Amino acid sequence: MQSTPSTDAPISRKEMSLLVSGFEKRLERELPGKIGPDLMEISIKKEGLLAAVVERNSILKLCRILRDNYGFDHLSLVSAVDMRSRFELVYHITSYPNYCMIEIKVPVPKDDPKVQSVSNLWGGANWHEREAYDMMGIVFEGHPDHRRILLPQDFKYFPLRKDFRMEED
Amino acid sequence: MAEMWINMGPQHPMTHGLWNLRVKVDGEVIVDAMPEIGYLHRGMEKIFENKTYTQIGPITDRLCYGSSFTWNHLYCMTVENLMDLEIPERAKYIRVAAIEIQRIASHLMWIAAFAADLGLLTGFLWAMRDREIFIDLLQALSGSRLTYNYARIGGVTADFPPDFERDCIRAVDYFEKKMPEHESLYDSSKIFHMRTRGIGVLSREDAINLGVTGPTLRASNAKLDVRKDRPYEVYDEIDFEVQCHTDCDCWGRYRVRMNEMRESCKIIRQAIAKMPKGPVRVKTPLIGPARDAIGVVEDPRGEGIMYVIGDGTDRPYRLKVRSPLFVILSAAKPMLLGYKVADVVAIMGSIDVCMGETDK
Amino acid sequence: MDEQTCDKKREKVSFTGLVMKPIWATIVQTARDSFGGRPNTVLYPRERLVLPDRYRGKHVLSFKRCIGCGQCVEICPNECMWMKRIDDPVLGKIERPGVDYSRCLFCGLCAEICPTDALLMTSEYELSTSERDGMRYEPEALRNDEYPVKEPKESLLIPVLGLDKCKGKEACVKVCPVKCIKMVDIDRTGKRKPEIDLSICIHCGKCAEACPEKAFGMQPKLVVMFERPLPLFNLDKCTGCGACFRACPADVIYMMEMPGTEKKKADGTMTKPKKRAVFVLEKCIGCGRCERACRFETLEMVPESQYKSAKPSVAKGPKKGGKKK
Amino acid sequence: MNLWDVSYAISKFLMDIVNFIFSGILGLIPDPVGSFFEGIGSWSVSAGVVNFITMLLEALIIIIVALLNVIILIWIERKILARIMDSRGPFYVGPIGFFQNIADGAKLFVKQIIIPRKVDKFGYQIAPLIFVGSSFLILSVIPLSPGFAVTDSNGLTIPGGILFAFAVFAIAPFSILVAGWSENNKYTLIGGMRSAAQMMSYEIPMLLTVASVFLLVGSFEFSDVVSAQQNIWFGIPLFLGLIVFIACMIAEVERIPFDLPEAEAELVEGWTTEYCGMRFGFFMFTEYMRGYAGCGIATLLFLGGWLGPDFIPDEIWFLIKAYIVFLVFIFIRGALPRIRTDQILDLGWKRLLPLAVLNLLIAVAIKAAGWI
Repeated sequence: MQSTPSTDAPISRKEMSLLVSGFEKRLERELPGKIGPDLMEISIKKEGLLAAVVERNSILKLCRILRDNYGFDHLSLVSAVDMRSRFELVYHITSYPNYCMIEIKVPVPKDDPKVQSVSNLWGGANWHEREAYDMMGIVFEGHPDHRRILLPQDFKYFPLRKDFRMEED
Repeated sequence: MAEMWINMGPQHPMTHGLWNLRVKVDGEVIVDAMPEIGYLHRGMEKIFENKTYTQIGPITDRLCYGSSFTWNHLYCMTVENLMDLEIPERAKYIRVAAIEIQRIASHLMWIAAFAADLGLLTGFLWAMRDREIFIDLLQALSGSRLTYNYARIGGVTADFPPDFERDCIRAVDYFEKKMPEHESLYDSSKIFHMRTRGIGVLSREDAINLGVTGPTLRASNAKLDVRKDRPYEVYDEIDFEVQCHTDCDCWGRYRVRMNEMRESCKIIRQAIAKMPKGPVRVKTPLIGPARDAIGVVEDPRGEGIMYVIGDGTDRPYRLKVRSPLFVILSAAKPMLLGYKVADVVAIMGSIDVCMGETDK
Repeated sequence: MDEQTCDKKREKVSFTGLVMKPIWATIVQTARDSFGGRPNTVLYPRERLVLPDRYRGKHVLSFKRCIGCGQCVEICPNECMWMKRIDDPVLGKIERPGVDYSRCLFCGLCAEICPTDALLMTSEYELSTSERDGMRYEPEALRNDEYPVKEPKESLLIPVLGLDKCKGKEACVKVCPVKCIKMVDIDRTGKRKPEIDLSICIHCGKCAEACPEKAFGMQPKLVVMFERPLPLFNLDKCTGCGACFRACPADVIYMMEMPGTEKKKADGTMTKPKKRAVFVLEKCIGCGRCERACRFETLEMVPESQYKSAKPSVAKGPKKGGKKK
Repeated sequence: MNLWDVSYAISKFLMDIVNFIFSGILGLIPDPVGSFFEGIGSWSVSAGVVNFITMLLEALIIIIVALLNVIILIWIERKILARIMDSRGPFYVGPIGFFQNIADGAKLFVKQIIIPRKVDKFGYQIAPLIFVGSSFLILSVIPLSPGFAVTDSNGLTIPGGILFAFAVFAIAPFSILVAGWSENNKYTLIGGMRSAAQMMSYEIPMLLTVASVFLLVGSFEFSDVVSAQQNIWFGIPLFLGLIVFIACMIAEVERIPFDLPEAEAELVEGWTTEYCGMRFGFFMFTEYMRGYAGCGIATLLFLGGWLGPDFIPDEIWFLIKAYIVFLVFIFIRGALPRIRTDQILDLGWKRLLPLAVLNLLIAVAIKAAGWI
């Protein structure tokens, strides 16, 4: 367990970077053992940014471990990408105590775009996942309020898919 | 009176921009709230996929009318990360100065809107008057009053105009002198205290779990600031304090923003003093490589993120925008429950709503 | 900690703070406005704000400086500009851009990319009209040849080769102090031309002095901070039609005869030799008009940074960059 | 020289003309009935008719003066508020923007009058009438000076004028509730409810402070109250009462910081949301009229009314004092944000009511000690 940053004891930039690099290495070392073969790839992209690829069945498990054991307490961003042959969900999760961000890519097949929702772990994921559904049509199982968010509820298409063409004028 | 749903918005004075807050009231007490957005959706992310990297620049300005330069800068920074472009040192300092000027302007617009929400039109006009000074600075710098389009991939458009440093310092001096005058309208007004103290409480744990960022998070007793934690540009060379407040309510948000403006003044002074001479721009590359990159900044409203995926052409394959308000608005319900209808304006005003970035 | 104590102090409101302190602040402001100065308002139709030089308002176009390259039209994010063909009594048949202000973003990219500082932005901002068509400004309406350039782009004097005069005597190569000039063969013409590496060039102008034919002239070239694509030429496909030569706004392209390509006509006379296009890329502004003019897919626009390593593709795939899909 | 005399002279003159027309000119026409026209002529100059016309004229004059005052007050408010906010206020219409209000009124007049389909038409149409009518009635008892007051032929004002004024003041919440209810809109409903709750809770401390004045004077007449202040204005011994009264009056006339019923940030335009055109204009105008009436009452009760050195006429003294009270209203509006509903009731019941009682006790003590 990581300690939460106390508001009155500022950490100097140098100490912080030491802390960060150690934390990243630890994460890279420990995570594959905890998740198993579903964690297809993990690497340090740069200081304070890890990249991982995980099977969609294990995303909830990975997220739970990250949140509970490693202090990843802030889900920054969930972006859905249409990679033409498949969808890809990219989670950016920040750890406030460790000044670290992890980028988790989850491939999702196009014919069955379903992923487990993480909005029970982080309340902030709620609208991100709704937006991913709205724009890309990825269904999140276990989402508390699974509706469209930006577009009208009766909209038929998923506009950020690559096969949705913009109207030429 | 039985419980009833009230639509606050999309056409309502409480909503800064177009959105709908449906609140269920029992008498005047809110028992349920349902924010609905999307009225201003312009399909920005789809537009980004169909424009070249250079053309996207001016469009990112339109993400937020309150702090357009931050978004423009965030976009340029993200694409520079993508292209591995090292920008000149002077450009970084200029960007920091401009971001902080923009932050003051944005916070001033917030205090203006907040005051107008609470029925204090004087505060609105005073804040707008002083905002004008910073807008003028940015106008002299970039040539436009609202959508600056000043950052470019590879630096900034142009160097400081003549005498700009002097004008900057003068504006900051003037503003620091005016700050107590602004505060006398709010700090020493009992009614303002009554309207903001203990209203819209969001605990530290809730705020972090709900993904709330920026001044709203810092008012919830969390000393977290991207500028300090994960410094970008040259923020690691600048000495400033992260402002936080222990009250977790509207009052805390107000105090955090006021103190942040003071810190911004400090940062502007330092950036101008430390600024080296040199070029301000390198050539903007035409194509981006086929990989992904992320840029994180501290927007005046929270943590702004852009995530870009290139595919080796001159257009991004995907450009995802994380707008802080999008997430903060999703936390509206926990903030609102149990308070009165009249508190809706105070609570929603205190998080600095900007629909442009929320609906994208 | 200082701010913290300040905040603590602020949190206590005294009895006078109930109404008196804010009211006192407003009274001070009123007195200051009424006796010590004037209100902050600008009485708009009577007074105007002073606008900075960089203000991005309505465009102004110098017909003389404009070369009609159309890069402004291409870079416009909102597609609000178009090129119009004009028959000018002095300048002849030219193409100049017009702006539709009902779509314009006033982002200033068009003025920034202009390679000759011909398109500028003025501080005129009163553009409202009662009709929708009134927002469409034809190039003639934007024309102002006398408008001064307030913040001219940085310009470099570069040696520009007039290929028609060059006889390949290599005087320039010998005289160059940084050895940035080297002679390259022009395929199938039997001639050579000097090529300048502008990244090394120190703009000394010695080559221009040394050239016996006065083929080199030192000409200013504005530095545009956007990387532009350069045309990559595939000689195998070139038919020598000269479309690119006519399309080029910057006089980069020369048509040269290729000896040995003459054919015998039926009546026994020899045809003229086939021509090919030759590019003097120092002057090139990367507008891509040659590529669009070419009907034989001879040209491919390649970004400057990749130009040296790029090879003309034999079977062209989907075009990359430069042109809209 | 007083209002009655002037009006009487005018009405007498008018009725003489009528008499001349009927008896003098039409009387020449041969008349089968007898002296029919002459009868009408002589009836028109009879005391009853002339008195009746005189009263109408009095009302007209009072209203015209009040309207002029209100226009000036609005203009002052806009100018001063603009100065508080570091801007100019109305500027282009008339000399330093003086006719801006008239231009705004003209604009409201020519607007289309829309009645939403789902409103309760009777309530929707009757509410402005009640609101405007009751507010104009207040003016009938407010004297600008001993001469400039509505009197009957004997020079007597309405008995119990102060009571009448407050009674009429209290009609408005009813009309606001009717308006808010009949507009069939959630915002207006909440606005109407708030207005009713607020006005009811503020009536009590206000009337208690007024009671302290009654206690000192022993009369319900404005003229008696003012003449009792010859030596000292009641605002000085009863300073607490003056503060409470002004706070309550701001709440009664629904100005910032107590303008909850029309809190534009949360309730759009409160109980006037669905009104448009001149109906809305009347509401707005009447708000200011009530403000003027409130200032007048405060002046009469606590600031010595028209009393003042002789070099300025009594009426002008009254107006100067009323304007100064209004200036206080303006600065309070410029400096304070809006209070919340529960807080306003809290303030009324828990703060102002005890203060008003305390003020009453002070008045009792003063009376018992015989200082006044």
